Amino acid sequence: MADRSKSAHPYIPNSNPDVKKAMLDYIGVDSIEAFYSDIPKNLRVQGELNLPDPFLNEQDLVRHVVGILNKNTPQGEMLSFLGAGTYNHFVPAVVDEVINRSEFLTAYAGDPYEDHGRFQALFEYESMMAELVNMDVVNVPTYDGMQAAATSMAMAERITGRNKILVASRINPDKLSKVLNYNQMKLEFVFINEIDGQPDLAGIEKHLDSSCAAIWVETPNYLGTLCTKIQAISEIAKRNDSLLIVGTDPIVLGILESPADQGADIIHGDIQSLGIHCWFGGGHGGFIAVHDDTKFVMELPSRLFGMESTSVEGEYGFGDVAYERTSFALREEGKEWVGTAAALWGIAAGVYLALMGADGMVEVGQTIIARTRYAAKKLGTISGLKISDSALQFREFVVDSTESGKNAKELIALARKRNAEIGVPISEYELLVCVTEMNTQRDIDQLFDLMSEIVRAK
Amino acid sequence: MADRSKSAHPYIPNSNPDVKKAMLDYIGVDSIEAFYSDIPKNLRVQGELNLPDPFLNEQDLVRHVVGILNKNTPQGEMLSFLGAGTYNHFVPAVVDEVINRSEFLTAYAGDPYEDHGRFQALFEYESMMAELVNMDVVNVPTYDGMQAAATSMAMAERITGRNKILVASRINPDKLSKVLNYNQMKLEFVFINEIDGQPDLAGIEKHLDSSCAAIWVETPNYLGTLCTKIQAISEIAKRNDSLLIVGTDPIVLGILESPADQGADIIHGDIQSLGIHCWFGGGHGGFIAVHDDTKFVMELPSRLFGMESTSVEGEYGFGDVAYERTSFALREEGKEWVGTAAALWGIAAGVYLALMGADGMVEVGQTIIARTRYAAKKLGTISGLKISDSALQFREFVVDSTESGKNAKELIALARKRNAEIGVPISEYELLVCVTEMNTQRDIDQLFDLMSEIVRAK
Amino acid sequence: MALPIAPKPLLRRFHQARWDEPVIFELSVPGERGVLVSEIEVEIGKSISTELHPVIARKVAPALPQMGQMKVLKHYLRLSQENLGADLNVDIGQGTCTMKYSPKVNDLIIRRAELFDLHPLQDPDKSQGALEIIWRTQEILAEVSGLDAVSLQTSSGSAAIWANVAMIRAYFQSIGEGDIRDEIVTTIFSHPSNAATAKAAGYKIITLHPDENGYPNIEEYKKVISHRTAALMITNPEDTGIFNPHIKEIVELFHSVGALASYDQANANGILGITRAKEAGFDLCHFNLHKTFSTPHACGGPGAGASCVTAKLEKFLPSPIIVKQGERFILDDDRPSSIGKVAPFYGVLPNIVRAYSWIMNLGAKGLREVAEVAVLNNNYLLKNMIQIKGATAPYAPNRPRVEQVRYSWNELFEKTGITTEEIGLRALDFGLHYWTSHHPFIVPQPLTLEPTEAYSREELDEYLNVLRHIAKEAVDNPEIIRTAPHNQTVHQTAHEDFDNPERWAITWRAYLRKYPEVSKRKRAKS
Amino acid sequence: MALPIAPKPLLRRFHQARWDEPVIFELSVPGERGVLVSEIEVEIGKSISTELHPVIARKVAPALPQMGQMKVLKHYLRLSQENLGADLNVDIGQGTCTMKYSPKVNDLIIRRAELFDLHPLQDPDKSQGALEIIWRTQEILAEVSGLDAVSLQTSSGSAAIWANVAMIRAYFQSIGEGDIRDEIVTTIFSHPSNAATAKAAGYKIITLHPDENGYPNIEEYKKVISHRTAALMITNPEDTGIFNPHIKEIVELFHSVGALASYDQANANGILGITRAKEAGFDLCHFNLHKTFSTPHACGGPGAGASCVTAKLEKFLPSPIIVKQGERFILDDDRPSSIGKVAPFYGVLPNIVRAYSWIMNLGAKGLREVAEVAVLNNNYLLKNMIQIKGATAPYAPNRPRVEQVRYSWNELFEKTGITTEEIGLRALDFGLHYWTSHHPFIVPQPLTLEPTEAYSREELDEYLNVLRHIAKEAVDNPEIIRTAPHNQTVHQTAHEDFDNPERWAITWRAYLRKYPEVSKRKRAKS
Ligand SMILES: Cc1ncc(COP(=O)(O)O)c(C=O)c1O
Ligand SMILES: Cc1ncc(COP(=O)(O)O)c(C=O)c1O
Repeated sequence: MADRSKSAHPYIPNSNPDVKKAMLDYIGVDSIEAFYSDIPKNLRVQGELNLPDPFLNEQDLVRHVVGILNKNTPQGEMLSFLGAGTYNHFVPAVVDEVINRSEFLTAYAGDPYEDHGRFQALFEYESMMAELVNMDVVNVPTYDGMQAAATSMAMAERITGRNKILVASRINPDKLSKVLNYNQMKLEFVFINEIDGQPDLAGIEKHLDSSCAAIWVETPNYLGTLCTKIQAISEIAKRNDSLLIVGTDPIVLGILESPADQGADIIHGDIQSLGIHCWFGGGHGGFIAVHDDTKFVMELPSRLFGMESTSVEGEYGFGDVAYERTSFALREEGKEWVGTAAALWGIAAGVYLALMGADGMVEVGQTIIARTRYAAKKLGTISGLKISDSALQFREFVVDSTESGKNAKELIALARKRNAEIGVPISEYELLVCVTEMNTQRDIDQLFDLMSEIVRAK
Repeated sequence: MADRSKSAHPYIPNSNPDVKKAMLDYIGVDSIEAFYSDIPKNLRVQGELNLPDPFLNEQDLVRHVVGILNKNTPQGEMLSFLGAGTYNHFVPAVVDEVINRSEFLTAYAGDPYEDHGRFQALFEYESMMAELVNMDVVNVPTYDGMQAAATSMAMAERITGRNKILVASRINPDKLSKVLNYNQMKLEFVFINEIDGQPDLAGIEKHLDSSCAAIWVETPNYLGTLCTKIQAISEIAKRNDSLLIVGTDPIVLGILESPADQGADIIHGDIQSLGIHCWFGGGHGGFIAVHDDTKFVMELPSRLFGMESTSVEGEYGFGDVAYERTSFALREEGKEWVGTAAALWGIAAGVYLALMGADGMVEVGQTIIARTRYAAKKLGTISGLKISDSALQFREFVVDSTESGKNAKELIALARKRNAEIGVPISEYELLVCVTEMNTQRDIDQLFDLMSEIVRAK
Repeated sequence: MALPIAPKPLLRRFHQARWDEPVIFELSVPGERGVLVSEIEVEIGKSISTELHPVIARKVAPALPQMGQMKVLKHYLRLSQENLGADLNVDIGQGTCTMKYSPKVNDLIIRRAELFDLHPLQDPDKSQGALEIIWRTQEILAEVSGLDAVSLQTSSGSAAIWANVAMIRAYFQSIGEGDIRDEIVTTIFSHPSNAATAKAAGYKIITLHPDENGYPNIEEYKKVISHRTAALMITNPEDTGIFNPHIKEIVELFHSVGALASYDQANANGILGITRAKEAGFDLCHFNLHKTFSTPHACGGPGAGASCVTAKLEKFLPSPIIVKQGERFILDDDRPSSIGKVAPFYGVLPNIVRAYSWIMNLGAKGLREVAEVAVLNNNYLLKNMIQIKGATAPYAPNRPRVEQVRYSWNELFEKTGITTEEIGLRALDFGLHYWTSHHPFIVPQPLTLEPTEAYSREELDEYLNVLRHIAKEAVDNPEIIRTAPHNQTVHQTAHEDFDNPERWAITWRAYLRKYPEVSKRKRAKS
Repeated sequence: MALPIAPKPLLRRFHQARWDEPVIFELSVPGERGVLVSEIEVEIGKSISTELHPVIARKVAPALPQMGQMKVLKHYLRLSQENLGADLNVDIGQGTCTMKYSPKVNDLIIRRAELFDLHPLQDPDKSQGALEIIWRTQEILAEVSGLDAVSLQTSSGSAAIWANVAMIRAYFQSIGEGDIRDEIVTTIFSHPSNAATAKAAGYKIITLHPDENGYPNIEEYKKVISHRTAALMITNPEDTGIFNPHIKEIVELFHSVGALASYDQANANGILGITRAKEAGFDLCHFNLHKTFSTPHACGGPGAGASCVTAKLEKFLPSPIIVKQGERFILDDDRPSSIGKVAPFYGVLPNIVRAYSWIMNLGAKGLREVAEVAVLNNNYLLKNMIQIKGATAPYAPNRPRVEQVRYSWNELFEKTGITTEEIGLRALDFGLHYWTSHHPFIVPQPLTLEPTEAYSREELDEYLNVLRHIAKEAVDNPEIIRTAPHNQTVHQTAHEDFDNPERWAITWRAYLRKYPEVSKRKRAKS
């Protein structure tokens, strides 16, 4: 009965031959080839692309793709203590509900009228982030925390006209790779080793000079250590008219004083912790916060959504603030560039912060601190492992296995055999262990048992 | 810092003590107890209910419930040929997207104004079902096909004023249980055994008398056999002023002539096949279709959404047709009763039919026929198994294992050890095997191998 | 126009999405496809015919719409925006229906193959998780009702009431009184399904009316009970929100003539952990998981019903029941006295899991908090409502109410001619749903508000402000009410045709048939 | 009012949802909670302090809103209804952005723990499925571009262009020409990100302007290239939809001076399977998976970028790359010439999986069908558009266009004073998005339409009907255009404050700080 070959493809309504014919007739050409007449023959692909056979119907497609994905094992089905850039925090269901709404998921670049919702949601995101950092300006998210860091440095160069950054904290090497490559033509980076996990004030002073655009501190740093010296560094920076740039993770800001209140001029970080799943490392967004100071605001490349009145009293309108900064308006004369970035993750983070509220952000910080400290303390009792003081650790800490005689890779291999991920190797004998609110006491106790066992294993 | 005991519950905003106090003050009472003053002490629960400890936060709750659910193995992870009332058909993603929209999922009983969408979607469902059955009236779905069958019989009693139903097809025993219990005070059921899977016309004639309200035929019947005698039975029924009630599964109607075109007066069935997942048997909805004849329409208990004009030209309005039939309007004087039923599944089935279109419904019928016949043919070659002629089978057929010496339960047990469900036992040596478009040739070939093996197994 | 922005007015300036969508058939274009079907494999195609017996083969394919996938999606998304939904509404105007928050986490939990892709007849060893949750939910609801055994097989409240009636009937048949006991007593403020299901089961219905307290005087019951009485079927608090304090006495009265008593607890929201079927002596009760226990209303189902009974009636429960044996959960189908199947298999699993999750997030304390705050919210509304000129709360003056109140706008109507229906249509202009209560209108110009625990004080105030405003408009500017809705998807809908068999159109095909000028127009266009 | 219903008018009577929602902070009520946090276990609580060092402990909790869960949900659901979304729109007015159908099945496929709950550093043996899909997608895009190697690390088109610039830079550094080659050539109708990323990488930008054919004469290129030229960065077809037939010659010209050529294929929708970077000799190109390959635009990201290079440049690709070794997929990070990380880990996995699924549903034939129908749709629009009085398609008269056209309303503007922005606001009243193209407006009063393959003829006609109507209104009733939008969520928005540092308000706290009267009012209210 049904001739299956004549079906239009479900995604291409006009692929039905009768419709095509009618449209061609209307246009007055014989074939679609006519529209390609500007493409010379020697530029044409010969024959068909060499691609795998497709799964034309949805049922077979699902079976194929899900079949591949099922080769993965999610963290939820193992014991996992992995961090180092992507973190396994809890994502409330409402967050996913909101960002999976067709209206948000598929919108793009509408005006502040038909996309009022997107503008308001992102203005609210900016505003809630601003409360966390205690600064008046936060961007619509850029790609990720790495880009936010890179751009923060570039902003410092433009703001100060200077070309040197003092790197005072230990930085995630991936992030550093990005920042250095990004800024290689304009900035020189000077690394000042930490002392006991804290920036070396004397070292900073030593390298400070009039070419110093900014001092870059991270709290927590790559190893999870919170920085107690921001205020002091800020004073040093100020004396030298350098900026203080602080990288952080917003999930700590329920319990950590904002670096802005300790003198930071630019704060940047990644919002993945705020309601975004791990996605194999593909769920990141970057924030940059500054004070409401034109000198700073005008150097932000990202879009900034602001509030405005409308012709109707009491109606909230929204729109782009200082659009003329951007590459959309000015091409290469704009600030870096702007384009598709990470707006939906920004909405997710906004929903997350609204759900958590002040109390939630305080509590999640406390829970993480408590469990991190508990884990560090327990693991520290295993002979052969050494954990430095965990008083300033947030979510991550380092386990040194030198004394056990087993290096990090060996331990990881042993643990993986037991369906556990115990951490990320950061040197031959050092493991970075990550504990979030997702790791309950029971999980940590299991980690303890497992580590005890594999440290001893022959 | 945060005092976690003072938090309002996330689902109960006014559970915050300060708000409660303010509201009590406003009302002018001391405590919530005051509102219960009508409930005598001897009716009060003493102490707290004895319930399991809750998981107060979402993270722990998810871990708990998902932990239990993960003890299940979905059909997708086994080889499965189960039917007998619930069928594993493909559900296009768009169906789930639509019915999971907050607006549809959480709406209830709004007016045809603010719930215009629900009314239109269900009107469209009725209308698309009507095309399948070629009848002008279809109800907003009732609970399930079992209820639809039961109500069809009750309608026949009310329409004809007679009290006997001739059951001419083999009926799913669960459905039969429901129908008999439902109608026990008003109807007597006379069973006329099928001959070779088809109704016994002579037997029908024999039992026909002036008390006969209706003849009940199913196509496919419980065993998957399509009925070729509907037209003939309809003539018999007509001669006796009895009604012809036909049960069917709408997924066959792309390729099967509608029973209405062969004389059926009432058609009923279950819509689970049309875009609704199996849900462990919890995804059913019932349809009843009749011609646009007051005598019939006024006996339907379900809601019927109809189209209407509005005060604006060209605007489609909707509303309840013949509302005064219902128990909402008339309590016990209404037709049976109406209430929460299966509206969302009706929307799902509507989306499914719109996606499939005419071609899709024809194709899915053909694919099922082809694979059913292929499976029957292959299994028939296994010595020890007998399959009757599959020419009239749709989706299900019976495998008789008598000659193999193994009974149905033994075969099932052996198959389950190999992660396969080979069918539903319907007698000691008979298995009802179900093949849908979800069972590809590869699956069927695997079934063949497995059956060959277990039939031989010691 | 410049910052700052003026304060917002008291009432929300609402407009519902309006897409002016055609009926789906009008979007059809021949040849378009929404989804393709798994193809017959070449090898099968070669050897197997797909032809049906010519007597039954369909000659003309069904005239379903033909549409690209995005067009189908777009059409339904637009329709969805034209649907209010409890998630978007301050849904306190649908009294008796316990509109509350259906937590999204529960929706998320159920959307997994480990639930939606289970077959009811698969190896119980591979569905232990599903069976465990059914069993746990049964246990919990037994405790919440105080009764002994529970079936979750039905998919709605009325169906659960039906199951209860069927058990009552089976019980009397089992003791040889099936033919004698043919009457069931209910009250006019008990939900209509009590009367309607009992009637469908073959009973005569006796309906009692309230006195000034809002419920029938106990003497009325005495007048109607006898050896012919099968059961009392009653809601309490009734639809008025008034709790009948004599309920235990009344139940005992029925027991004294050998009758049973069945308690409609569809809506137990105001009394969770406060009072139960057990304390009042009931033999049966039912719950709606889609009301009290938060599963979403789904445009009118599927819901999920729970039928709870005392040990005496346990053997009549629908089959199978789920029992725990050691650490395993099994399906017990070997129950000769059972009323059999009332619905397919084991009930609406997604809703059972949702309800289970909801309860397990709250626990005993939380359920009680639900009840208390629901009642607090309701009495807060009551206090405000009776101050609105033209609104009253009939019966039991100055008494508190439990979870809802049936109000009357009769005073307003007498003064202005504005009816409760008209008020309802006007409320829509502010984005609020408003329901005029069940027929028959014993309370004149009724409105039943049930705020549940899910709404904040600010939301209750928003609803009250709109009603205050409309009550004022009824005096000052009744025309704006009479021509409402103004800000809705559609405008005032005619309704005469709905009751005229010659003219009604229940399906698109019937519409085209009855109004051939439309088909002609459509043909002319294409 | 009675059946039948009159025909609908030509233009949709649309109104967008309007909820008049407050800003979320205004919904806060002290003590409300949206979600509770996993509690510290009693045993941990006993032994472990949660105090932070006093120097850094936060003293005042952040002033986030406090809201019940349903209130949060409701607020955002309402905002979502106030957002148009490609799923609800005939989204052909956002030229250059390839708005198409993002199939729901792909969204469904990605929403599983086997994808969202993977950690990038977990055992690769336990993420073989993810790695396999990345690898397969790399392979497919290599074939689609004709180039040799692909990285999917970036999350947008511009970021992929950035990666390409960074590789160009690394390449010249590796051959010792890093300091000499400091110029990059682009065209004004190439996407602004080509110029902007190159500038950010330290290059001087030379921008060529078109002649009457819509692209720069090849002689213009000859004038600007030299040993200082690092690369050509060009879109083709450019934003005008005009394909530059001399592209191979131009690329060869750049090669002849030792420069590279990089092809912006963000939008390859009209030429899939027709022509590729390879055939024209490009060294690099990039794709936007969120355009051509259908991943949803997500309100402006995350997208996903693909950077494709020839074998010569492969070693510069971002690290790691995914390679197949036997039957296993491994992460290769040991690549000393690599530009390193441009983004975290391996790219936006959900989008890579979506794009993979989309391609695997179409195959080679399907991709070509996409291109052909996109081009058909575009030329159908073109044929209609140029018949509208006041609209023109500048450049290359009577030539076909590929996937989009940049139109001009300049004639209409000159006659009526109505601008393209004003037309855009009026189009909103009919539920259609309309975008006025990138600054700077080389084409006066521009509008870029790109219909893609996703829209049916009826939908294209709907859009055209609206534009025809507005063009007519511009003459007959310009006031209705100037005061638009009328049927939208909000009304005409002021904009002066957006460019005034003293007055702009980028966050709620800044608003309250700059306009203390608002805070005062709010305090007074509560
Ligand atoms: C008290 C009462 N009983 C029974 C019902 C019927 O429930 P359902 O609509 O699920 O059939 C309702 C619902 O309105 C109710 O409120
Ligand atoms: C041709 C072209 N190149 C580059 C881009 C930039 O892509 P994205 O927005 O992902 O950065 C776009 C998107 O508008 C484009 O159309």
